[in-house]
Amino acid sequence: MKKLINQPENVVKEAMAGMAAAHADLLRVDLEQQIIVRKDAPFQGKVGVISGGGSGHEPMHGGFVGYGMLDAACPGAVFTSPVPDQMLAATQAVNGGAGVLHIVKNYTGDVMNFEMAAELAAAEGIDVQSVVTNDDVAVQDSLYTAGRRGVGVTVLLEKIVGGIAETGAPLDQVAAMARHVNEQGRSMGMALTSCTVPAAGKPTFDLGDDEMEIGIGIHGEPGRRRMKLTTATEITDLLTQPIIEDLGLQAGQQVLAFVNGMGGTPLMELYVVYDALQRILKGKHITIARSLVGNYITSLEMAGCSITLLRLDDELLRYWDAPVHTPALRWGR
Amino acid sequence: MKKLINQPENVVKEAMAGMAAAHADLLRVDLEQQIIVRKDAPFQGKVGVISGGGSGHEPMHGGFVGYGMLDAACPGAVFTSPVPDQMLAATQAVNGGAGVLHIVKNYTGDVMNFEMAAELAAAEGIDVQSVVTNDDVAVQDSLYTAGRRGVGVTVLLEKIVGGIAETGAPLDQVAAMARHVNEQGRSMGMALTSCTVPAAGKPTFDLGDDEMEIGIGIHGEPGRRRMKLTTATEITDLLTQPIIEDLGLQAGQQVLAFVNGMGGTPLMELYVVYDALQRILKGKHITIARSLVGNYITSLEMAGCSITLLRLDDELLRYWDAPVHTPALRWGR
Amino acid sequence: MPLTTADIQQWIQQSALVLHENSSYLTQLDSDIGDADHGINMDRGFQAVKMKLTNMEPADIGALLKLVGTTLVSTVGGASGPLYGTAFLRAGINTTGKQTLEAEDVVAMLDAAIEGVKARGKAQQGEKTMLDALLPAVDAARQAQSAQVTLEQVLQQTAAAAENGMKATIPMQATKGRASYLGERSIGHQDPGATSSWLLLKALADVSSRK
Amino acid sequence: MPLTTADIQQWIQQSALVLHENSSYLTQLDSDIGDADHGINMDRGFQAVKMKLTNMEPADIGALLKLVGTTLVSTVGGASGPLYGTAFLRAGINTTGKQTLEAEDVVAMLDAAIEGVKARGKAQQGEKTMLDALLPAVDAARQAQSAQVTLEQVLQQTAAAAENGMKATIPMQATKGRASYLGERSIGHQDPGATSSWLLLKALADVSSRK
Ligand SMILES: Nc1ncnc2c1ncn2[C@@H]1O[C@H](COP(=O)(O)OP(=O)(O)O)[C@@H](O)[C@H]1O
Ligand SMILES: Nc1ncnc2c1ncn2[C@@H]1O[C@H](COP(=O)(O)OP(=O)(O)O)[C@@H](O)[C@H]1O
Ligand SMILES: [Mg+2]
Ligand SMILES: [Mg+2]
Ligand SMILES: [Mg+2]
Ligand SMILES: [Mg+2]
Repeated sequence: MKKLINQPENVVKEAMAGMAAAHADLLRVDLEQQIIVRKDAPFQGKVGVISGGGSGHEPMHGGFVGYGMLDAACPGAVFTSPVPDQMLAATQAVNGGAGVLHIVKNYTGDVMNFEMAAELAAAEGIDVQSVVTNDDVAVQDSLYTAGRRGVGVTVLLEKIVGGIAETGAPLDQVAAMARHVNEQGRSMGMALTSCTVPAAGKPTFDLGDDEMEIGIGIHGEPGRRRMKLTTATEITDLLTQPIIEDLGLQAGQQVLAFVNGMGGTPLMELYVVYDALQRILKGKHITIARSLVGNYITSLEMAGCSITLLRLDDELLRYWDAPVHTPALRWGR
Repeated sequence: MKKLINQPENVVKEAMAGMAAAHADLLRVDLEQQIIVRKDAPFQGKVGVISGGGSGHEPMHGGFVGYGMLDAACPGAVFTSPVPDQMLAATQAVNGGAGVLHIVKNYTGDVMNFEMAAELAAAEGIDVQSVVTNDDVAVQDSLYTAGRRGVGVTVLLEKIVGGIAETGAPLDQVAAMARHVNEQGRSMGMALTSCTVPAAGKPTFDLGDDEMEIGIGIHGEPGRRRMKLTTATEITDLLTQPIIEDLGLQAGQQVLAFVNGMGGTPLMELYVVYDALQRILKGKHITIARSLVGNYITSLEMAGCSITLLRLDDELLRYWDAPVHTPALRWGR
Repeated sequence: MPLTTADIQQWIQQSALVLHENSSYLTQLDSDIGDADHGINMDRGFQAVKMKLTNMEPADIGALLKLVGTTLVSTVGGASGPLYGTAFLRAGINTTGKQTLEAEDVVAMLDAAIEGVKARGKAQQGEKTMLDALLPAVDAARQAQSAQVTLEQVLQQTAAAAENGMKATIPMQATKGRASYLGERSIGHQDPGATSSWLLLKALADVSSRK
Repeated sequence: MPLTTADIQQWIQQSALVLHENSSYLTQLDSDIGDADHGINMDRGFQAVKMKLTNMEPADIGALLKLVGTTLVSTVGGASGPLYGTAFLRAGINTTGKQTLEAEDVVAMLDAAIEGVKARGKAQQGEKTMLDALLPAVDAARQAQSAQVTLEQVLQQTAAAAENGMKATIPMQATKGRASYLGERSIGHQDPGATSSWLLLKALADVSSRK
C-alpha cells in the first residue's frame, strides 16, 4: 500500500484537520463529533441541508459544505457509513428552526444509520425529512437487490437542493426538489484498477492488465461484470446507453452531462470521455446545457470514471446556476 | 497500460475536443493550430498572457485559460514542449496591441521553442516578453544542470499575472510582476508511483512497493533520490524544509501554501499533507494567508504530491484574490 | 449453571478479542463481495466497547448489553453498526435487571436481538446476511433448551447451528446489503456478517464451556 | 561519386525508417534519464517530413534540407525539435542551390548544422547531449576528407565516430537537458539524443554505401 498517510486509523481525522486549516474561512470542523459545518450555520428560517457517508469519496461530501450547497457533512470511516451520533450532531448544528433535510445515498448502512439519526432528531423535536439517492443503473432496482446505489446524482442534487434551500424555501419544497432531482438523473461507473482501503492495506479486488470492471460502485466493490479493456469511446457508450434508456431521454431534451473521475484517472482522460459522450448525445439530438468534468465523487485512488446525466428543466437549471461557494464547487461569488 | 483513451496518438486532440465541448462558454479551441484561446480574446489594450507546455499536466495550462488568468495555452504532445508554430498562433490570437507575455517553464525544450516563437513574433512586430519559471528546489541551480525546473509556482504565477494583466497594466509591469512571483516562490515534489506516457505504453520508471522518489519533476523523470516510503508527516517535512530554507522564510512572514496532487493521489491524502504542512509552518510562526489544495499541475496518473510556498505581499495577495473564471480555477464571478 | 453478569462481561471481552484476531479475515471476506471494511468496523466497535467497560461496571446483564448496543451504534457505522447495535440494545432491554440467565432466558434474549436485526434490516432468511447464521442459531437454541440439555450444550448447539448457517451462505445469491449489487457474482462467497455472527455466538459458547 | 539531391532524399527517407524502427529504443533510453518521449518525438517529426515529401519535390539539396528543418521545428517539440530543426535549417542554408555534395561540402554542411545546435542549445562537448555524438563525427569527417579517402569512406568514418561518441556518453554526468536534473544518477546511461544523432549519420553512410 502506497499512500500519503500516517497511521491508517488516523487518515480521516487528519484529512479533516487539513480541511479545517485550509478552509477556515468557510468551514467549522469539529474533530470530536466528526462533522464539517458551514462556518456561519445555523441560519434562522433556512432549511438545513446535511449529507454524509463513508470517507474516501472526497471532495464529497465535506468539500461541498458552504454557501448554496450543504450546511454540514458527516464523514464516516473510509467506505463506512457515519454513525447516528454524527448525523444527529450535524442536524443540531444546522437546525435554524425550519427543519433539516438529510441527503442519504442508498446503501444499507447509510440508510439505517440516517434512519436512527432521524428518529433521535425527531425525539428532540427537530423536523427532519430524508431523501435517498439511487441513480446507479448498474444495479437492478428489484426485489433481488438492496436497490440502486446513490452515486453521481448525489453531487448534482446537493448543489441544486442547496440552491433552493438558500432561497428560504420550506422543508417540504426542498425535499420535493431533492426527490425530483433524483428522479431526473442516472449514473453508471467503471474501474480500470481497484482501490486500497487504508486499514485493509491491500487492493479490494484484482484486475488483470487487460481487464476492466463495468458497473462498479464507489466503495471498491467489484462491478456487475468484468470485460476486456476497450477504447474510451466504447466504454463511454457502454455507460451511456443504459442511462439514456433508463431515463427515457428523448431528442430535444436537455441535460447536465457529468463525467466524474474515480480518483486515480487524470483529467486528460476524463475530457477524452467527455468528448465521446458529447458525440453520442449530439447523435441523439440531446442538448448538453451544462457540464461538469472532474473528480467529485471518488473511490480513493481507483482509476476509472462514471457518467451521470441529469435531465434539466428551467428550475433545475436555475438552481444549478445559482451561486455556490464551497471548497470544491464555486461560482457566482 | 490502462487508460481511458482511444489511440495514444489522438489523446491530446480528443482531450482538447472534450474541453472545447465542455467549456464552449469560456474557450475557443483550435484543433488545427492546437491552441486553446479565451473565447473573447484579443482585448484591445490588454497585455495577452499565454503559456504552454507538454500535455499530461492537466488542468495546467488549458484549464487556466479564461478571465483573470491566461489568454491562451498551447498544449504539446504528452510531456513534450509545444512547437513554435503553436506559440506564434497563440501570440497572434491574443495580441490586442499591448504586447504578449510568454510564461515559460524552465525546461530546455520549452525554453528553446518559446525562444523561436518569440523571434518569429518579433519579426511580425509583436511586442513579446518572456518569463521563465524555475522554482523547483530539488534541482541545484548550478552550472551542472539545466537550471531549476518550473513547477508549482507556474500555476500561482499564471493566476496572479493574469490578475494584473486584467487591470490593463503595461507589458513591462506585467512581466515584472511575473518575475517577482517567480522569485517569491519555491516548490518540491515526490512520487509514490511512476506514470505511463500513452505513446510509450509502460511506466517511465519502476519503484519498489516500499519506495518513493524524492525531488521528481512533472514529466515522470526519476527524482534526485530514492528512499524508503515513510509517513505523510515526514514526507511533508522532507519537501518543506528545503523550500523554507531556499526562500529564506522568516517568522512573521505570510505565504500562500499550495499542496498539489500529481494526478493519482486522492484529495483525502492531499489534505493529510496539508495538515502536516500547516503544523510545520505554525511551528515556525509563518502565517498561511491563502491556500490551494488539489490537482493543478499533474504528471498523468502519477501518485504523489508537490508542495509550493509563495511569500505574499499585499500586491500578490490582491491579484491572487482578484476574480478569475477558468475551467479549473474560479472565484469572484 | 446459569450465566452471570460476570460471564456476560467475559463474553463481551472474548468477543472483542476474537473479532480483533479475525479482523483481516472478515475484511477479506468483505473484499470479495463488499467494500473491505467489515473486520475493521467490528474491531473498531468492540475496541470501543472494551474502552467503555474499563471505566464502568454495569449493574446487571441488561445494562451491560445496552451499553454494548449504544456503543456499537455510535462507533461501528456501515450496515453492521445499526444491526449489531440494535441486536445488543434489544437483548439488553430483554434482560433488564437480570443478574443471571438460564437457558430459556438466553433463548428469549436471542429472539429479541434477532427481532431487532430483522426490524432494522428488513431481511429474511436466505438473503445472504447475518440472519442466515442468527436464525438457525436461535432455532437450535430453542430446540436444545426444550430438550432439557445443559446450558453449555444449548450454547454449543447454538454456535454449531450458526456455523452451519454461515457456511450455507456460500452458495446463496445475496439479495440484501452491499453484496446484492453483485447479482450472481455474489454466489460462492461466505457472507462476512454471518461470519461475525458465528464468531460472537462461538465466543458465548466458549465462555460457558470454560466455567 | 558525390551525393545528389536524390541521395539526400534517400537519406531522409532512410532516416524516417530507422527512427521509426528505433522509436521504442530511443524512448526507452529517454525513460532512464528523461521523460520517455525522444523516440516518439523523432518518429513524429520524420513521419511529418515524409508526408511533406510526398507532396513536393524540392529543387535542390538546400531546399530539401530547409524543408526538413522547418518541418521538424513545427512538429517535434521538446528539446530535440528546435535542435534538430535548427541543424537541418542551417545545413540547408549552407547547401542552398546545390545539386551535389563532395566530401568537403559534406564537412561544411555538418559544420553548419552543428554550429546551429550549439547556438540553440548552448551546450558543449562532454555535457551528455547529442553534441557528444555530433562533434567527434564532424572531426572525423574533416580528418577523413583531408586524408583524401572516398566520400563513402568519409561518411563511414563519420558514422563510426558518432557511434563512439554516443557510447562515450554512458559514463558522463549530464549537465544539460532533462538528464541534468538527475545529477549523478544520470551516469551509466546512454544519451537518447546522441543515439538519434548516430542513427541519422549512420543512415547517411548507408545510403552512400548502397550507391
Ligand atoms: N439488510 C440487512 N439485514 C441483515 N444483515 C445485513 C443487511 N445488510 C447487510 N447485512 C450484513 O452486514 C454485513 C456487512 O457489514 P459491513 O461490511 O460492516 O457494512 P457495509 O456493508 O456497510 O460496509 C453483511 O455481510 C451482512 O451480513
Ligand atoms: N542544450 C542542449 N544541447 C544539445 N542537445 C540537447 C540539449 N538539451 C537536450 N539535448 C538533447 O535532447 C535530447 C532529448 O530530446 P527529447 O527527449 O526529444 O526532448 P525533451 O528532453 O524535451 O523531452 C537529449 O537526449 C539530448 O541529447
Ligand atoms: Mg462499508
Ligand atoms: Mg519531452
Ligand atoms: Mg463492508
Ligand atoms: Mg524527452
